[in-house]
Amino acid sequence: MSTKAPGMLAAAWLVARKDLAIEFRTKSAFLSAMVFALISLVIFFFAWDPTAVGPLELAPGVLWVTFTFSGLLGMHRSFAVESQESAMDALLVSPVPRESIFLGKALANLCFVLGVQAVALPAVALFYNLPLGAAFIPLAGVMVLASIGLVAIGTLFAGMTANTRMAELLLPVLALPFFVPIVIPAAQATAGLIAGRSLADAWQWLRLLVAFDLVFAYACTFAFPFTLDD
Amino acid sequence: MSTKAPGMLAAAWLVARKDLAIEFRTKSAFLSAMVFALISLVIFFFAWDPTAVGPLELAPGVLWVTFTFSGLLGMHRSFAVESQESAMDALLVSPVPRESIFLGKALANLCFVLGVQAVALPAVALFYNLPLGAAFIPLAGVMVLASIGLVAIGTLFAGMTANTRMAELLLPVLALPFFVPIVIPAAQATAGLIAGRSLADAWQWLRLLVAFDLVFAYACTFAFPFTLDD
Amino acid sequence: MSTSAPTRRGFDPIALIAFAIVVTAYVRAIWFTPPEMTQGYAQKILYVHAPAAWVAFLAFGLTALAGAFWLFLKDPRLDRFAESSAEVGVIFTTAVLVTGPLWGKPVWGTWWTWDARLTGTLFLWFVYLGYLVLRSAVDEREMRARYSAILGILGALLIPFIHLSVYLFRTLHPLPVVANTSGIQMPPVMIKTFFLAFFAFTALYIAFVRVRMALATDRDALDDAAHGGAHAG
Amino acid sequence: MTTLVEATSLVRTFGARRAVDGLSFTLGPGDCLALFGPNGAGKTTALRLLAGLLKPSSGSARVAGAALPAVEARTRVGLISHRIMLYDALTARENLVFTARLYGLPDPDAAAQHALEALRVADRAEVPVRALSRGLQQRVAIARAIVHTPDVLLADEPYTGLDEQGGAALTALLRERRDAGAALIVVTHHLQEGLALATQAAVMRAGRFVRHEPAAGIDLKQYAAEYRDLVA
Amino acid sequence: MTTLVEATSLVRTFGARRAVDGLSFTLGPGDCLALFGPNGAGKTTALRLLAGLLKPSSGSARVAGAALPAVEARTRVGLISHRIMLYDALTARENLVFTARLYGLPDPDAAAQHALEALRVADRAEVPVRALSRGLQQRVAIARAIVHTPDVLLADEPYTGLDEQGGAALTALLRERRDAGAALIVVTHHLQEGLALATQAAVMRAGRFVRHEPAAGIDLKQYAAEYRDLVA
Ligand code: HEM
Ligand SMILES: Nc1ncnc2c1ncn2[C@@H]1O[C@H](COP(=O)(O)OP(=O)(O)OP(=O)(O)O)[C@@H](O)[C@H]1O
Ligand SMILES: Nc1ncnc2c1ncn2[C@@H]1O[C@H](COP(=O)(O)OP(=O)(O)OP(=O)(O)O)[C@@H](O)[C@H]1O
Ligand SMILES: [Mg+2]
Ligand SMILES: [Mg+2]
Repeated sequence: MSTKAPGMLAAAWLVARKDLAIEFRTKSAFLSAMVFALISLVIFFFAWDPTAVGPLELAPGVLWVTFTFSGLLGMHRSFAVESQESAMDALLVSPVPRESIFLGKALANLCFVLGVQAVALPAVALFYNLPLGAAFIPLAGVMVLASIGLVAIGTLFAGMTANTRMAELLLPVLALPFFVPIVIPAAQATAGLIAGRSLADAWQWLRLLVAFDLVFAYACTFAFPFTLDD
Repeated sequence: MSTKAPGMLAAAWLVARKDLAIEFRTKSAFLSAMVFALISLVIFFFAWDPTAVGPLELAPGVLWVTFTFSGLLGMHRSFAVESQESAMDALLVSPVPRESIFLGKALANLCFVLGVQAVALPAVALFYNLPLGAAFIPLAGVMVLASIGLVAIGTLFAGMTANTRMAELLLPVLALPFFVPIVIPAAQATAGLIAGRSLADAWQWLRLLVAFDLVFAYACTFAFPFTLDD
Repeated sequence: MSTSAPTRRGFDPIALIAFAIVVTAYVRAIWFTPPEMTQGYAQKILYVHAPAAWVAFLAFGLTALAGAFWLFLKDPRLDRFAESSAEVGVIFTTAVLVTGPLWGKPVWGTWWTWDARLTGTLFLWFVYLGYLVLRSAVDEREMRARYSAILGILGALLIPFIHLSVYLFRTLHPLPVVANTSGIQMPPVMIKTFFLAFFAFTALYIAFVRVRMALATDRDALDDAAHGGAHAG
Repeated sequence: MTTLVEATSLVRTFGARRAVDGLSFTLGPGDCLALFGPNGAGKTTALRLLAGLLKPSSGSARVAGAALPAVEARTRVGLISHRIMLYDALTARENLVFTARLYGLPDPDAAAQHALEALRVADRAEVPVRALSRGLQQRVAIARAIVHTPDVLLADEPYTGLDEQGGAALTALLRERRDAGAALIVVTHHLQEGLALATQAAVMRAGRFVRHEPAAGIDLKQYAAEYRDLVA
Repeated sequence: MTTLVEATSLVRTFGARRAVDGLSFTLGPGDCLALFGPNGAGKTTALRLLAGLLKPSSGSARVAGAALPAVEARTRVGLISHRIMLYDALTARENLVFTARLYGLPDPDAAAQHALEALRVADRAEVPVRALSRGLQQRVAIARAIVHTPDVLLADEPYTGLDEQGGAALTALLRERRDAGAALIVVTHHLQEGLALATQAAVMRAGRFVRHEPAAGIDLKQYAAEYRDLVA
């Protein structure tokens, strides 16, 4: 049959849509990610002594640690779903470019991570009595920038570890060191913003995030096909 | 053939040994659990602003949140390993009592959690410049007590969620609320101990932990068979 | 495949030479180089600490390079080199991380401080521990080589970012306890000893990697023979 | 004891679908039931009920005189299922020794070795199961199911993936078990394969036996023709 | 184009084990190769090499004129493997529509429906794949592999778990593909099943073809006897 295989971005979109469809098949997958994030926040809240540490100091750290761990969960899932009945093989024999698989998965993961953040941020503001107000838009920018880096790295390593016996453990071990240069600037920028400091103040951190995103989004997209060819 | 099925504890021991054997098949599973814990500690550190929050205030929370998350990973794994080729079915058709499966898994998980803690505690002491010294033995006691509760709850829910599509996400959602009454006393007792307060001071928290352990170790062991029969 | 039957054991000549240089360097460091004025004998740790750090960087750099070449040449020797170099690098980094605090306690009064360089070293150690864990988690030889090549390369990309972010982190909020690490002015005797120690450690690195590679070669060959390749790829 | 397997009005529903819909039959020592039926007929569900892996929605299953999932019953049942039920990180031998220990066999190593030899995989026993080909994995799965020489053996399409040698080893093993007084149920889509061993034959459709008779008088050709009409 | 499948000294090692050890053959339009061989012979590995899922250790595989894993080659290959390669949380139809989209078919829904009907699972198409019985899952897996009407179809024990109706549907489908000018490789342990369709027959052992010939003149009985000797 004379068919035309979809292009790189079209195929990526297909993969992302399929991943999200599976995610939302049980409407509760996303729900549980959010609940996970919320409960983590609560655990954090109670694990510290609020008389010793003020909420304003605690909040940025709590936010970013929560985002990091819930993000890891989501990314692990995104390849776990493929390997169960070797569905990944079906993607690999199809005419879809390898990069599309990566981009599609990364896109779905980005939606996932941003979705969780969209819920967790107001929750933190509520629990910790943060005055978000004006900081909201720049904060959203920080979250998007950081999420791109997190997702690029996380998706690549999730793909790599999916075929190993210890995926759940190995993924954080490999990915967390790479998350540090994301989490530090993100948490610092967040702290500055909620403390009401100026945007210019956050800028040096954001620059680092942007640089990281550029380098690793490319590097991971190019590296992904190498992880596959068996 | 006239065989005698092993007793409840003998069978539990068999299951635990098998789980640990799989875990250590590549000697690296445990290593990665430790590395995971170490990196989490450091990530926490960098997510906070250390000029605003002193290490002595940070340490107990960091410790217990790290234990909680790394423990969850280990417990998720312990049933994920069964469900891949339906190996759990083989356990269920065998004459092993259901409680033994639970106890065996819980025992293996306890080893895992305590092993991680044994590495993470000195690391926290080093990185956060904590003067452990005399607090060491009572701290170990707190960790064992809290781990029993964490493992009982975690193992039960890991078993329940293993057959669902969203095990990785559902497990934390179910387990974390139950972890709160463990983490709070544990973190409070830890804070007291490293601040050099007396053991008697920690006792009110420890009592809570002991009560929790007793109730939930029994409850989970008895509840486990009910989670199985399909 | 370029593996032969399990080969030579016994002492590697290069290891012997390296060992001799190390001994020379330390004899010189301990007896023939004067102690530093303010720090006293604690400063002798420098002759382990700094060269170990240098060799660790070298080792990780070569690991990344070997990985990059492996992706195109697929020569199993490159992978074995990357593995060996990473392992030796982790050992040397561990030496840095152990000698550093040992030195820091008398000099700074604290075991650890979150200074940019210290933290960077710690994360380097994490990245390459992860590298070794990844290697041990993948059975298939080809897949293992591929995965670790990629991780090695990404790790190399990561280092400047970790350095930058940690550096920025600290310059914004300098910790009062951080001592000045850069201002050690050394007399020429010390510098000569210092360079000898560097040379000694580099030789040691070469010797270690050689031994470790021979081990890897044997392991692959044994694996092939014993398991019919079940653990390999 | 004269009945080893006893199903009484066994029903199992999944939502609205009655996967097993009122099965009743008994098997005694030396009985081998060949169970045929189209895809989705409920054969696998029936076996899982008899193995105690599923609880019946109504009705009851007794094996070796005890109601499932009693330990006495489980000690004496063996199940070969669609899934291999092995730990793929462990070797074939490790899997079998573990199973033998679970059943409390006096000499687990010998039992494992014996089962591996019966299935002709002893020479690949030191390799992680994941590195075996499908047919070899199936052999190990069968070895696991019979390592404790069960009195009741439930085999769900056990010939899947086996080559001629493996199939012959399995047939010999099933025959040996049957002649030693065990009760067998063998699910298969190959009438000939099933009837070769069977003392009874049954056809399942939409959760029920639509035909059940002694195998002795069955003529393969005719049975095949009638089967085709029955399930069409 | 006259060759659709071309293997040239194909070798794939797993460590020291040479799972495929120097395979060379070509298939043209309308060729159907029945591939037999004992467990562990390397049949699955050979198909995975031809599908581009494994890289050869040496030698090369070309499909539809392009070296794997080129996109042009992959567009025209279909693979039925030991695993069902489906998302078990999605329904059969969702799986097929997704696949059809991946191949850029002009009307994914129609293609999915057509494939489902060819395998007779259209009536169970709205159920998550995990809730289907094994045979029904296998049907969906086959439908997935042929939804883009591949020019090269690699089928690894495709009859696994299928009942008579499913088997007949598969045979009809394979025959239709072959007659339409596709090249097929069918791996099976049932000589009769394989030879019914084949234009060529090959026996694999320890990674090589130990016998390879046109299927036309083959007498089943004799072939079976010789096969037994060959692989013993
Ligand atoms: C606590 C853990 C420590 C770690 C992880 C650490 C790490 C490192 C590293 C990575 C280097 C090589 C850097 C380079 O060449 O640019 C280095 C060099 C050096 N370190 Fe440390 N260090 C630690 C503690 C100390 C202490 C306590 C002192 C002494 C006060 C010290 C003094 C030096 C000196 C003098 C050099 C060589 C000079 C140079 O290259 O700048 N270090 N250390
Ligand atoms: N977990 C489940 N959830 C919902 N429906 C199920 C489930 N398991 C089985 N079914 C349905 O029950 C019916 C019987 O399934 P079963 O697996 O017993 O069939 P089978 O006779 O073994 O078929 P096959 O020959 O294909 O293996 C099928 O229609 C199937 O779709
Ligand atoms: N991932 C792997 N790692 C190591 N060895 C493997 C791997 N995959 C296959 N093998 C080995 O390669 C050989 C060929 O396996 P393959 O699956 O190709 O056999 P097959 O002919 O398909 O057998 P079957 O009829 O049992 O399906 C076997 O000995 C198998 O153990
Ligand atoms: Mg079935
Ligand atoms: Mg095969």
